[in-house]
Amino acid sequence: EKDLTRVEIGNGDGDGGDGSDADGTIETDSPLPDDLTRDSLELPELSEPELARHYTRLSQMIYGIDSGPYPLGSCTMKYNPKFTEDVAALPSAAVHPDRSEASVQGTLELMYRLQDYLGRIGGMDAVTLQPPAGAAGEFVGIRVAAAYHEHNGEGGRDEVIVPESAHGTNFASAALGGYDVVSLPSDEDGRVDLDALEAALSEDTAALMLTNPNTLGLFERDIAEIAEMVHDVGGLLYYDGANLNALLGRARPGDMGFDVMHYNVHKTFATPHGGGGPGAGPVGVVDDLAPFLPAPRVRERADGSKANEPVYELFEPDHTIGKVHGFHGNWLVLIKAFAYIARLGDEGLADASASAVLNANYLAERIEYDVPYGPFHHEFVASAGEQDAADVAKRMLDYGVHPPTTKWPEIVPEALMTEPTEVESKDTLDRLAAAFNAVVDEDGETLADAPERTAARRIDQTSAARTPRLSWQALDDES
Amino acid sequence: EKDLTRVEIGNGDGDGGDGSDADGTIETDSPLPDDLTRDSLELPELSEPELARHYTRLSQMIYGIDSGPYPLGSCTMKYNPKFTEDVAALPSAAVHPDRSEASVQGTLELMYRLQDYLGRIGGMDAVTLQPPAGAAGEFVGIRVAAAYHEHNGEGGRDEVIVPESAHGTNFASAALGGYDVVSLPSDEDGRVDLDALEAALSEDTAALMLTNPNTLGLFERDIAEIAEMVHDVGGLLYYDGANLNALLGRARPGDMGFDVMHYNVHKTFATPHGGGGPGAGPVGVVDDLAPFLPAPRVRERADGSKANEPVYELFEPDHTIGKVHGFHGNWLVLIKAFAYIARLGDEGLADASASAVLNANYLAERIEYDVPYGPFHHEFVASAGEQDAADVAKRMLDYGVHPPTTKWPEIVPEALMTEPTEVESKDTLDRLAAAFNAVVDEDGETLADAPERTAARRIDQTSAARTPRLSWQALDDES
Amino acid sequence: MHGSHATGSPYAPHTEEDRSTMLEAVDADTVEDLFDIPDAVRFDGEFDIDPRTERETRRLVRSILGRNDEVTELLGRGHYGYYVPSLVDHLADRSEFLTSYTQYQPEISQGFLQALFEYQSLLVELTGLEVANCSIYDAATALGEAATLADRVRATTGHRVLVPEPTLLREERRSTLENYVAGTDLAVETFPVADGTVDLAGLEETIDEDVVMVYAENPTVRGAVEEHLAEIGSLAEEHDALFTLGSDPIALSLLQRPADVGADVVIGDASVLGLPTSYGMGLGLFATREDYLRQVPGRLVGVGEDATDRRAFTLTLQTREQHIRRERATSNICTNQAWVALRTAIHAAALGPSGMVDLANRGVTRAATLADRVDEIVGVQAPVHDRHHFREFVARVDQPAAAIAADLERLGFAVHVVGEHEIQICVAGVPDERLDRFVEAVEEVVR
Amino acid sequence: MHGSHATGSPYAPHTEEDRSTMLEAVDADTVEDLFDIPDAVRFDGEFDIDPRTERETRRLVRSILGRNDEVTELLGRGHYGYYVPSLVDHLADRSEFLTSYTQYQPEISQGFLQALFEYQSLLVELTGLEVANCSIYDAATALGEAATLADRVRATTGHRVLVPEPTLLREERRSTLENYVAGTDLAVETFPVADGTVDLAGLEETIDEDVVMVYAENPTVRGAVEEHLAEIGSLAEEHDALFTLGSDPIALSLLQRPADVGADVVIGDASVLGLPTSYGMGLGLFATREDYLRQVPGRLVGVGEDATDRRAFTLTLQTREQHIRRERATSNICTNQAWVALRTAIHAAALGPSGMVDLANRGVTRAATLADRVDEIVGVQAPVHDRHHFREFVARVDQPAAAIAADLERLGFAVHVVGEHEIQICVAGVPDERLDRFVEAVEEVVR
Repeated sequence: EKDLTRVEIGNGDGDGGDGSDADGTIETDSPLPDDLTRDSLELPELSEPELARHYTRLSQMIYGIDSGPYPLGSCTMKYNPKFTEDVAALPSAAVHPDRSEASVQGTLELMYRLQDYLGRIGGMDAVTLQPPAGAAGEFVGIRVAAAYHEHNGEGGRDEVIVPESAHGTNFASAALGGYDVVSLPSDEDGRVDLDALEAALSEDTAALMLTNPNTLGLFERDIAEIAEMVHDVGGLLYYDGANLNALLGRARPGDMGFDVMHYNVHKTFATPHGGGGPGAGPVGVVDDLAPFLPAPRVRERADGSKANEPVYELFEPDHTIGKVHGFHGNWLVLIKAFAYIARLGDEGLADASASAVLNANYLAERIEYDVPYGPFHHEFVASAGEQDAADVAKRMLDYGVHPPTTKWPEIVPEALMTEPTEVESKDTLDRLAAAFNAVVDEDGETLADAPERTAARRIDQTSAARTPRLSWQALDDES
Repeated sequence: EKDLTRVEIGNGDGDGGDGSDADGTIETDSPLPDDLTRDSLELPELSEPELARHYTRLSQMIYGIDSGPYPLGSCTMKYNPKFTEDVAALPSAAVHPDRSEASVQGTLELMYRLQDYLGRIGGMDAVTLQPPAGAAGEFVGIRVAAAYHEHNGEGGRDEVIVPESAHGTNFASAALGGYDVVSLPSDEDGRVDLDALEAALSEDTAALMLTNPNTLGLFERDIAEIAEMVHDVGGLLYYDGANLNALLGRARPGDMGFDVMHYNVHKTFATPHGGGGPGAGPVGVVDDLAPFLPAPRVRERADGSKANEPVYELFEPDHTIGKVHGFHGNWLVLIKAFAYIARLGDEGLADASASAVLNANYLAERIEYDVPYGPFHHEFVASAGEQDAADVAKRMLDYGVHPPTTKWPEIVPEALMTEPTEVESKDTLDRLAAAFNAVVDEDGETLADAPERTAARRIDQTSAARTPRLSWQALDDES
Repeated sequence: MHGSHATGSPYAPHTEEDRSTMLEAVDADTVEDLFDIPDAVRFDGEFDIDPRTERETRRLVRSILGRNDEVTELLGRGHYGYYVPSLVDHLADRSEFLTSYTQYQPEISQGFLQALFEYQSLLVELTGLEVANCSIYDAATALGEAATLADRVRATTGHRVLVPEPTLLREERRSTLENYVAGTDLAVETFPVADGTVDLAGLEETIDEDVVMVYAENPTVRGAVEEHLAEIGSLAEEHDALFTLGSDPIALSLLQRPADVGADVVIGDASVLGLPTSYGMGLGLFATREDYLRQVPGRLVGVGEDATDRRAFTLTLQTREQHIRRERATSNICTNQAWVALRTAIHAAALGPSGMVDLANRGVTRAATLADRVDEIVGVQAPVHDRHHFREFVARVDQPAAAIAADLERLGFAVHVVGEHEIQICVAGVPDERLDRFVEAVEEVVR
Repeated sequence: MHGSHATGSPYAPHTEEDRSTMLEAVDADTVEDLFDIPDAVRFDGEFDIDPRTERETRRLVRSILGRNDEVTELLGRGHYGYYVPSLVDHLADRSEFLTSYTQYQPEISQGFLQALFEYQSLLVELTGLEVANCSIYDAATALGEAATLADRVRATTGHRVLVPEPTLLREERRSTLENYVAGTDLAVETFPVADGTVDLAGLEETIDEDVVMVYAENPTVRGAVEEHLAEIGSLAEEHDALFTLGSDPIALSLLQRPADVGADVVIGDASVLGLPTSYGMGLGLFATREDYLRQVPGRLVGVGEDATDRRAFTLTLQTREQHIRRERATSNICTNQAWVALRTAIHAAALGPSGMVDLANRGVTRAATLADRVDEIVGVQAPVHDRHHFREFVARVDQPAAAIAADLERLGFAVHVVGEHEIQICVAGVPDERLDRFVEAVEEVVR
């Protein structure tokens, strides 16, 4: 499986070749003295054809969005348009982050335009593109809120309220920011319990983090009142952008009273998930919070244009929290998001949400599992009832589809959190529903044995975690 | 499987929109009068995500060179370097064939350089890049030979001699050129039978077509004598480039006395086979034949250079046979071939042949099937003996490898014509040998039932040919 | 890139150790010992081709091709630069498609076979003919193959192949056709044309029982829509000649269906969908009537059943082909343009039928609009022909056409010179704002 | 592109008929009826973003990015432009890799899990530490995570995090670190540096029992090879502080192995392999000792068995993570840089160990050679530091550095300005002939 080549590193005479890439020689004798180098390096040495086969084979053991439906609730696994890869691969996109502003006007312009697009879509006044993922965006929001309160002499606020059905990152991001997390229960309709909120809010409240529609796919109808309540105690309202795909062109966080939000471009704006990133989590804020955003941001230069083209520059917001990434975030991902938005425009974006909502409702109607609550927007949470939701998911693999997110939110027992997105056709939805409906009647043993038609069978997580083997080296040590 | 959309084509008011690609409307009302248009068009209408899945799924049902070894004798299925795709995709490569010569100097320079490379590699004086495939190259060779003889007042020569073990295209190309094909038997060592050749040669001989090493992988040791014999009767010697991968840097057709040859760039120079093309079959000739090559060719302009760069131009050889392709052949394929040669250089090309020959010999040694003749160069032909070679091939599929070419050349009973190429590692060759050796002991029934582990099982060719159904429409008509 | 083999082929994997082991196994001291080449024909020189790193090679090609000028091409005449959706590249570049061989082992090639089957089906719908092969090299060679097919299927002893006069048939197609029929008794002759299309009366005078095939194109190479296809078809039929029609998938999406006008064979370049401009690289479209099925050149994908009676795709009727029939094959073609056919099929699928019809209609409208606009310029008359035009048209210029074209090229626009005072202009793939700038450029150069 | 949906999302497939059927099924008249949004917060405005065709969008982006000047970048300082083999793009762009989700269903994700497992194994060999996660965002955030890990694993009540003075730590990393520790009791403080590396005596004076972590880099951001790593490690150990070392996979291929110098954590940017320059987009490398396994941030791929006892890969120890542990997770990270890690793994595999060592050695040799050459120019002294250099070095210029850099930029070369009279020059990824021209350019601008 691994044919390791051990390269010994010696200390040569120090002239070390002429540095040409093409002289056809390999230097393993180092111009550095021995005490500054390692002794050897031992790794596989394979030819290009062998590598091509290795990774091609690995790719064949992965289910991607081009393999079939991928209805992971809250993940918005929508089709990733191929052309966005092409624009991100343009040679002109490959620039070093320390280039002078004058020489990367193209990059700055694209960033400026994307800031602007996102601001319009979210109803926000200022946007930073720096956070490299959704959770990083949350953390920026938390840090911005903290800096804002501090600036206003309210640094004592030490609580962030998070609904119990929220993404785990909300809790973790607030905690990373140093806040105590106050968990907020849902009401019987699956929405924010206003009485509980009232009870949770206080002068200690730094912020309430919400997503809307919430993780049940329900719109928080009382959002205006919620915003007022939070603002009344001096808190800020944070919008988790994970579910923004439900609202494009129909409602904007800024209009609902949110002060700060992040966008998941790898969800709403169709940049690929890449097996777990890179994503990007730009953050938008209302004017009051803009001075606290991370530095640098991009703006058009006030002192006019060059050759009739506007000139862009980086600037540091007055009370910036500083940086949350070594450079400018996941630039190549941002290009793809910009291209997606520019391609769809108002009508395309609005249609994306419309189709996503229609698809979720249609699928909810078609499946035989119980689907509590409603009406739904982009997703719904079915209950596996007496079945184990994780087993249901494994069994769905046998029917050739990707299963929904399971066991979360816990408000629904044995949750099957399902978000088909707008890209699925009616035929595919019917096929997906058929998979749900095939499993609904199956017995526990069948489910526990699933999957049986996949390359790997059910993997024992417990034993894998009990004896962690996290590298080839660890496996070799065993044998 | 097909959800057909029928688009009715009417005759609109004739203004037909503003021609913008972006106005978001679709015109099916034509500005043309009804009598110039068809009534309707009925084809599948799928979204981009659906198409991505369709073709991704299809790709998963194909064995490519990145899937594993592909030892098809005479096909030289070597690894296709990825970077050659990038250079062929350069925007600057996308030019129209009717561009002025001055504005496509880059294209002309690349063609000129490739002509030059190929000339050096084959030992030929002049090269045309026009033939779009190996068989097209053969046809050019035949036509050039005909034109040459005609020009010399020897148009009466009406025979082309082809060894019985030759590729089918040799026979067909000669026949397409209007020649009678004289089949030449092999001697007991698997090489050209000089007596038979002597008998076949006459004043009617226009040419002898040979490949060297021949399809058994054997070098025609008497090639100098063969050339002399052919030339003595006034015939020309044609080199089929299919097996050139065996000789790079070790021997050149031009030095052996060949007058005209084609190069299979999709074999020797690693351009991808693409499931059956596009290939390219440049043709090289000695000086005497150069005036007859297809038009246009590329040359450096005699009247000097522009800004220190040479200037290239197209020209028509004096007695050109004209054209064998509407434009300049498979241009994008030629770029890949150029890049491959430029990457490898002398040493790389020589090593490719060395490794290809070593691999063939090693594999021949490792397999338990009888391998008559020898010594081998890049390929060998094993005999399946009592087994049916085609069945052996089907059974090898079950062992996860691609089988060799079968039942040809007929000189070896139940031939397994095997060419591993230089890209296979020793490990892969051992695995391939193991597949051969697993099959060698299996019984006829097992073989006849093979393959059993593939997506499709053995396909009944006879019934498919008896009732040809060559389109979805034909299938629909049946049902 | 691959460390230890930097001095050999970067794509050959052997380490020195492997090589020794293998040499030992074959009982040889060195690899050179394996080469059974007499000294007299051994090559001990050098090619003088320097090896390069991958990066250097990429830079070399980029630098060479960088000498091509960036020009807006208003060029057509059989090769077009329609926009190819990114999807086509990404799907067709999957290595399973790109690197596989011809589907002689159908059990592990079902995906490619299905794609080619769908390509054939596309052509069946477009042409209305029952049989389409899964590719010829290009339109010119397809025309050659059509003539040899006509020669084979024609019962009589006719030997004339009629094609349009040079103004309506590219010299390259004619020349390729001549080469294809050089080994037969066929002779290529012309019939007259008039105002950018076939001169029907002239054809009627030219045709006789000795004609085996009549060839015409729609649209014609000068961009005119042929108005008398059915009459041409009837004339051919009356004289027992095959009617071969040249076209392409975009034109066929809108213009008269070949089967409806009596076409026996349709040829053309299908890569108008699927490829960008590529210096003439193409995809020969070849469709014909079921009657001639067993005389078709090239590969055919058919449907059969596997051992479990499930539907499966396979190359079929291979006994027509060179690897079996040798000198009696229907063609010498072996490697064809399969991967381009795949690209064409994907591009067509990406457009869908409404997209294809729309693209065709826009070609008509935009050409007409552009002709009107340049016609308004003093010193230019367009279109020259009193015909409907598809995607391109000929304009008359008062000044010498070559000079006008050279001036336009300096301004960044390429057009065809098709007569001393004629240029030809094609709108395919040219964005609207470029057309606007082109009109300005024409105004400037004729001033 | 997709005909009948040209006015909606081009990636949403419904025909009008589908839409009607589906609406009927959900008992709604229009899609708008499904939106349960109170009027008060309904948005009935427009974004004013025009839709574009795919082609127009590509041209738009190309046109915007076309405003970037083409410059030879002699830039480094934590982000490098090594050549990425074409193989990396072609394999990583396979849609199964690119479009899949995090591997929460390992049974259908074995390929990606194995690739990440191999990435972890690469880092284990490079660092000599037992545990590597399968990515953090970048080096700066990895540094932040290292500090919070130090905070968690340190038994005592220490609160000081020691980092180098600003000349040897990029402000961006320092600032990101400050944000990561803002919610803790940790305070970031500096220790002195001397001649481009750590001032060991100064560090000794600064460190005490209150220190939880010492951070140093090798090579330093000014390109110097740190000569006292083992001593730094010992100092940290003596004071019960973690030693966190910043580096990258190419440097680690050659320079001292972190485990050998007492490093407890290694962070850095691994995308030095796998990505071209990408305006700072990175791949946070994070490796540590097995002792701290259960405090590691981010995802880990482990090996387990499936129900048939065959080896299988899976995400493991997920109870550390936010989706299970919520506010008590080891990090808030969820989406990370998995696909970049894949690219890094492929690039490393393409180089192989000898290729990696060679690349590293060339970085040393070529930097030294270039320093010698510019040092010969009157008005330039290089390198400033009397150290071995890795891939980059600082040069002193007599004239103001900003002016020199601006002049060089006009000649097509970008360098860093790192002091009033200091520029920094990096050879990584710059072909030799460009370096020749760079030397000429320096000669010209200092004249």
